[in-house]
Amino acid sequence: MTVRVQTEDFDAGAEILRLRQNDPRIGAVASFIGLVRDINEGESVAGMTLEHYPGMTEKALAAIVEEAKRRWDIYGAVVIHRVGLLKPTDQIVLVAVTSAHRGEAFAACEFIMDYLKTQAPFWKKEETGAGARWVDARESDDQAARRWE
Amino acid sequence: MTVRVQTEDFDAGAEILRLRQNDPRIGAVASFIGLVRDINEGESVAGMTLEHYPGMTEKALAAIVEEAKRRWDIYGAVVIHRVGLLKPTDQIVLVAVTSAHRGEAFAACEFIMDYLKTQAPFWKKEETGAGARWVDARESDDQAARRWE
Amino acid sequence: MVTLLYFARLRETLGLPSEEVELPAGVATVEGLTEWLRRRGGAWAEELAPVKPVRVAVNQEMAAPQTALADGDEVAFFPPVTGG
Amino acid sequence: MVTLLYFARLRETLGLPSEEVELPAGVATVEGLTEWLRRRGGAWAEELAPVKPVRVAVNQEMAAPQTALADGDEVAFFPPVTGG
Repeated sequence: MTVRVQTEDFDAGAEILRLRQNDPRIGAVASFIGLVRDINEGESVAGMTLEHYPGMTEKALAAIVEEAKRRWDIYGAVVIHRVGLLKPTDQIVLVAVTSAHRGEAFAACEFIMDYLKTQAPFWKKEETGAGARWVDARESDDQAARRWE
Repeated sequence: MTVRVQTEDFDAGAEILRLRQNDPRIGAVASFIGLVRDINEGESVAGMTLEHYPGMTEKALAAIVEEAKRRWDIYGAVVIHRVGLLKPTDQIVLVAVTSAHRGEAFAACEFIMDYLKTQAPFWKKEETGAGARWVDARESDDQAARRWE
Repeated sequence: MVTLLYFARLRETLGLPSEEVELPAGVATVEGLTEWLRRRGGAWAEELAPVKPVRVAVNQEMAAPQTALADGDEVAFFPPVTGG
Repeated sequence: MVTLLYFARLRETLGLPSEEVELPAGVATVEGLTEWLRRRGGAWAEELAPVKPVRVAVNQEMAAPQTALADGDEVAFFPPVTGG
């Protein structure tokens, strides 16, 4: 189980390869990449700054991954989340999960993303045409997380 | 929308990068890799041969991707499926889907895999300790596909 | 003439990957063609028995027992698929 | 002493990222500490008003209003999270 918070970009393909290789029990790898879009809530976005709570962030992500491991029969998982200044098309987050069968890998990967969105202490501040603004939490993200209760 | 059936291995990271890059509308990439396991139905597996129906396979995969595009607001998708001789830890299939938000990408990616498993004309023959055997279709795969009806 | 294709376990047990046949008189559907093949006996009767989960595609699209056949069609017989 | 941390919009509107304070007499919970900070008035009263969706973590774990506080704790205040 790997959790990293970093300013540098990541190589999603290399991370997935590292997670899956040399383990012949693995039949499924589900993964997710989140990217910066150039538009949000109807405003064009030139870039964003991702702030986080060092120390708590890593603990929160590790706890989410542990919970996924408790709920599903998964072999490995990697979560990488970037902080700092990002621009449209930049990678924000990678979540990848391995398991024997695809159902577990898909569920655990989506669960980790839904919980990360509502539990891990990250905050986005966008640069828009109308100035800088803190992104508001979305009700749809709370709903997505509640599906797993 | 890219659909390929090939004997060669694929570079999942490069395929995902090609699918997502330079499109600032994309906020989410969900992807799945299927791998050969060294055990199936309790028997150790030394390798497998994947047979398919050339012509129909590509059409069936393209139709599944089109159906996903009709159901969800997705921007792009790639499906690569290998045929021929494969051994444990080898990649079998890649499905990757891009969209603005993660819900659509996850759903479309899992839908494509579930339909591929039950609709696309591929057949696996495994080499086990007890000799070669054609893999039986799994009821759980039919159930997974019926979720989307 | 119609082209008949056999895949996977069916290809092996029937002993051939494909053949060309004249659409027999009175055979107008997938069901009729399957019944006609069954009358060859032996592996044909056994593998194409109604209890067997055989799938049929006509011109590379999944077909039903009532799907109509015409001269020039490509008709494929195969077991339930197991890719992915 | 307890360490208070402020993140994101709260850090900006309150004008500081952190401070060290003596746990005030009679303050034993997250709710009590929040009420005490509110009494500073101005941005404090406004940003920590009960209607605001402020989240609190104690020693880097999400806390509830009734979570107990002790000397040496790290208490963080922040808006609902928006990562991913």
